[in-house]
Amino acid sequence: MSGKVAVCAVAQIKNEPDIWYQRFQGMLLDCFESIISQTGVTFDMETGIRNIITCSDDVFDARTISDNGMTDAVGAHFRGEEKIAQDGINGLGYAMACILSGHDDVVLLMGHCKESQSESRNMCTNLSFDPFFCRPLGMDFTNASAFQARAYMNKSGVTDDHLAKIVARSRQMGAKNPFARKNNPISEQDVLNSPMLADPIRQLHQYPVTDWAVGMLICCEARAHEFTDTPVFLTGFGNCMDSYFLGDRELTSNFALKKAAQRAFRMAGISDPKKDFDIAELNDAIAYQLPMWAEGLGLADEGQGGKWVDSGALDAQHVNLSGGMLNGNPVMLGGLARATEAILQLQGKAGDRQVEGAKKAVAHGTTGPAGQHHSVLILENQGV
Amino acid sequence: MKYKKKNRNVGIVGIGETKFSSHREDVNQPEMIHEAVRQALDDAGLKIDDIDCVLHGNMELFEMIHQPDLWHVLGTGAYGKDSFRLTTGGTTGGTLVCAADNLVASGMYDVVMAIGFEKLQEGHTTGGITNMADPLWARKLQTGALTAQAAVKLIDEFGAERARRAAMTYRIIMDKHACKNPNSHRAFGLDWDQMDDLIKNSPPLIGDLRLIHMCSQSDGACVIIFASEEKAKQITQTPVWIRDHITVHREETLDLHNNFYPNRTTHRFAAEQLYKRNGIINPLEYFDVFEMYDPSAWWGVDWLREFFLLKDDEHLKLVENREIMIDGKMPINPSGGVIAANPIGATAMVRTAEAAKQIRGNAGPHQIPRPVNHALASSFGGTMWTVLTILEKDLNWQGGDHE
Amino acid sequence: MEKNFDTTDCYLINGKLALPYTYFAGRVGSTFITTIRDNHKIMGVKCPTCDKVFVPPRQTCERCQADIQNNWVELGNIGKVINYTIVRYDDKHLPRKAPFVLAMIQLDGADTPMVHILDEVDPDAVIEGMKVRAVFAEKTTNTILDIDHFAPV
Amino acid sequence: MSEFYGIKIEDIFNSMKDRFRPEGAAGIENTFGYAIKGIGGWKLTIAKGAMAVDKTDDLSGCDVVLDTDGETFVGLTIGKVDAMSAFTSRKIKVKGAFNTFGLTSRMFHKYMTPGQETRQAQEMIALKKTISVNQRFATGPVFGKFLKGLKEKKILAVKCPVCGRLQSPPREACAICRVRNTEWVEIGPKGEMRMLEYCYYASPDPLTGETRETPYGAIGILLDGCKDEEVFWHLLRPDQLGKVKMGSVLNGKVTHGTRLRPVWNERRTGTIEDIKYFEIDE
Repeated sequence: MSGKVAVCAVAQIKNEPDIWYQRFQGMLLDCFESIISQTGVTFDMETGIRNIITCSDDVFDARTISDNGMTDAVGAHFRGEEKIAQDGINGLGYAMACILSGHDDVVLLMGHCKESQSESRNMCTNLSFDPFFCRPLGMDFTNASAFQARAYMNKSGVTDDHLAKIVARSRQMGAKNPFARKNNPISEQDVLNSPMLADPIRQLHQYPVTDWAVGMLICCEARAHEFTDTPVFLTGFGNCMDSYFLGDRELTSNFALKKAAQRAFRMAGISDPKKDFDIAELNDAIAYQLPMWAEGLGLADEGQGGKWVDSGALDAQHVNLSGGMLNGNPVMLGGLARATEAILQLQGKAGDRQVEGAKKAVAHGTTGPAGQHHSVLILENQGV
Repeated sequence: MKYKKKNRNVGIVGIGETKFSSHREDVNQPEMIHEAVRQALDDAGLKIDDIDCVLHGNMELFEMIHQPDLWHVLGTGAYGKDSFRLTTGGTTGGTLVCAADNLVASGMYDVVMAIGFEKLQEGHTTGGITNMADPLWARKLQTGALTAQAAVKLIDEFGAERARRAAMTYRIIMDKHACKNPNSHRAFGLDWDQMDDLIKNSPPLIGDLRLIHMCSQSDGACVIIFASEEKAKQITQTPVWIRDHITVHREETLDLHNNFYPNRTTHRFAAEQLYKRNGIINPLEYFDVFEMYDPSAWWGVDWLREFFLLKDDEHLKLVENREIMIDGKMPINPSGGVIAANPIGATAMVRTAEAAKQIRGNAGPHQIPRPVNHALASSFGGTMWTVLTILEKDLNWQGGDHE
Repeated sequence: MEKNFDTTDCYLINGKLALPYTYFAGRVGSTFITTIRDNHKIMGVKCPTCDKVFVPPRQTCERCQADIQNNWVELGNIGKVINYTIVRYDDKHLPRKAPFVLAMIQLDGADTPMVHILDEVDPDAVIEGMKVRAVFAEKTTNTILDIDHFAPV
Repeated sequence: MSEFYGIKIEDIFNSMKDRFRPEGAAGIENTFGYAIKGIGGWKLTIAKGAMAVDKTDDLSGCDVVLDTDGETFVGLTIGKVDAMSAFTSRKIKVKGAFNTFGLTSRMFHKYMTPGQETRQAQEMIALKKTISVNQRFATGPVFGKFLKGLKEKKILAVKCPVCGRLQSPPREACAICRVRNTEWVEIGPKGEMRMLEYCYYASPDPLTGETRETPYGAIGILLDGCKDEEVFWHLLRPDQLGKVKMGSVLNGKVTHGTRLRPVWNERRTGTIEDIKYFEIDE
């Protein structure tokens, strides 16, 4: 592999519960214009953007080939466009490949999601199950996660109190983030009082409906200076697929996450995840997942998720300072949103939530029920 | 900047294709995929453990499986591996080839398996395609990918008689090729004496586009395994090298016939750019075979001019003189092409797979009867999106704009 | 919303994503379902390499890629609950009105638990380890719901 | 007696009564003729959910007649011969609407030879589902302004601030120039015919799942005030399908198409349905 891959700019709109007043094209165009004005990048066939990676989901967009609808809003007319149809963080992994292969110098990545458009997220995720064995039972990502939550909480000493703490903290952190979804502040007691949704998951344990769009300019190291003074380098990536049937999996083993992390860490030369990262952004769509994924990434010790929450590690390790996903989660872009926050931190542009001198970050995303597919991305703001 | 040389070379080392068919009640989706996976692994002499990364692509609304790679892991072999899912409509299979090339060339993965698939019998294909249109307007007007505009254009330019005969000549040639390919979904055994009858009597779909002109709706999967140069040479005696690829999309205009930029098509633009940066001056001379994503006979005829950068009626003459036949000067789709089999998410990958088999020399009954060293494969999707891929037998190319 | 965004011309149009589908269970899935439907027997498949009996069945072992489609093993109609959740929300894709119980049930003779509905029990009285039996449906849907639900033994 | 694949032609027709599925014949009122070369003719009448089959060589009154040989007919019945292949290779000929014959497949259970049950292939389970998820599609300010215009019988287009091209329905950005569209102009509402998709085959309506009547004409209209490729996509009045002429610009030569005008719906709600269709402007 030669050289490195740099993120030169990010542009996002604010996470909102219902962007009823924009088509997704309008949401993307705002980000697109911002990227162009931040960087001055062109679409010249020799020096500019020749390839655009988009991230979206056909079912949530209710549209076959939903990238067809965004070509003009992302500048892809008479240029290449390739759509990643899984968590958008994999778009960054793929962007690394486009650049490291030598095929592209400059790549634009654009993602959007509009969960508010569809009547029910669970109806959509029910469609990701097979038609004969799982769909008829009403399986969806919510009730599938509930099995994992129960098993994991038993294993790692995570209690309802821990989850309340995690959710309340997320809302506090989110309130400091100008791009985060605006929510009413809630206390730990509010979370404990919140009705059960799918035991042991309470309503407030799950992310609220969120609409969002983002754009990023990514280029080879040699040309980063043309577009930014604060490049952030993508130095490690790995992802991994687990079994389909929940019963075939060891639900609490973090099998896929551990493998994904192993590969990303090896690529970036990470030896001690507890010490090496200044920022950790985890894909916590449901509260129990934060300590569970932390174990998988090696931020917490195996089976010690409860103690890890008690120990104050969330603050000490700078985990989800953005508010994470419990404060608002753009569906299918959760990991890309985590990476966005990590980039802002490493650029020193994270405002009130800035960690001084942050150098290395890990961003994480999942796709599928109960974390069937995990992706891990390592970001750094200095040379390796 | 000029195009950089690839970080490292990438070769095709294994190919698997299911038989294409209108109905596969005997297998579910992952089982059908697995047939092609198994074939590709056997073809390469690899075990699933040798694969580093699995790519998956199809159209979700065609079977209405949300994020289908999750369920399909039962057949893809992606368990415990890195995996990506990419979809770009009809070009999906071509995009998967580009992505596999990028992923291997980048050094991130040594061996990548790409899977294109569709089980169109399980859904309503035309309805599924119509759902690509804007929900506020064109979804009410569009009828899948059916359009007669290529026919209108050819008839306008060359007159009805010549245009209709050219399209049917093209169609009969494709059927003759399909009859040689054991994987074909549709092979009718058409012959030249049926020309007039078919022109007149095949049921019409839209305008001059008749059922006989249009591609089928098929079930099937295609799998290609890609490896880095070093690995490829260890795995097989006959790796086929991916020289370069280009993707050109275009805007979502609400009318498919409007395909100008303002003065050239995506197909021509893609071809011009790709040939220029690879120093290919005369594509008709250079390539030994072209596997084209030809959704209908009309488009097939029309697009020959664009992909080979021809003028006037040069493309018509290629067809009329039957030079596009398997033993002709420029064989087009010895596999029978898309009219013979169209499992949409796999279709574009089949073009690359078939072109690669021609270079390896083991395409089977539809092997071109002379050496094949340079091949071109195209993909089509969306609103006139194009992916073009150049395949080579030897690692000896040079020239062009590469640094 | 941005304060200065002019929404005068913005509105919502109700629509649908609505399309017809025909899914095929395939040879393996059909054998599994018709055996439940016609014989009230639940079958798994065994992978000799991994030494595991899987249910629902599959043609190839996901782990080692062995062809296991003919390695049918008859399982018991009785098993134990190893995990469960109480679904307390209503939605169109759900087979029952809330609250109802979804459980992971390990059938006698199987190495992997299978998700199904647990009924004839107060949801709050469900515990892990509970013995349950299959209750077969009177009317077939040709899906996993040909087992209507599981009930405590 | 003529046998093919071990099956008598007569058995296929004689067993029709037992294989009949009234639920599959609901709403169908047709007579089907079968002319089997060298063997004879049969006439199948379907009406009010009931059927009758008669052996007769007079098939003149049938809505549709299938003309084929015995081997092909039996092959089709038992699935050994593909209908489209047979049609294309002229082994079957159809007088009348070809697609009507497709209806017969759902009106009858599959033909089985006696004793076939024992050798019968395994039952393959199929599951039919219409999947339907409600959506709220946003218009955004750009599409919204255009749709509101329709309520007032106005057709609006956006104009690219760089290249000046008009787009209607409007887009947020000009894809060619990669800039936001900000200017508006009113176009039409009359114009000339530029493109006709004469559709014999329709896809299901995405809202209802129902298939619209064919043939219909999806048309591109060059509305007054527009040029070149700036056409507007809508429908043609169905009874005028054969009466319109397309205009074109080919190598600089302009041919004018039929003049068309919109027919507005009385009740307009700001959707594509506000225009019923376009008709000839006389």
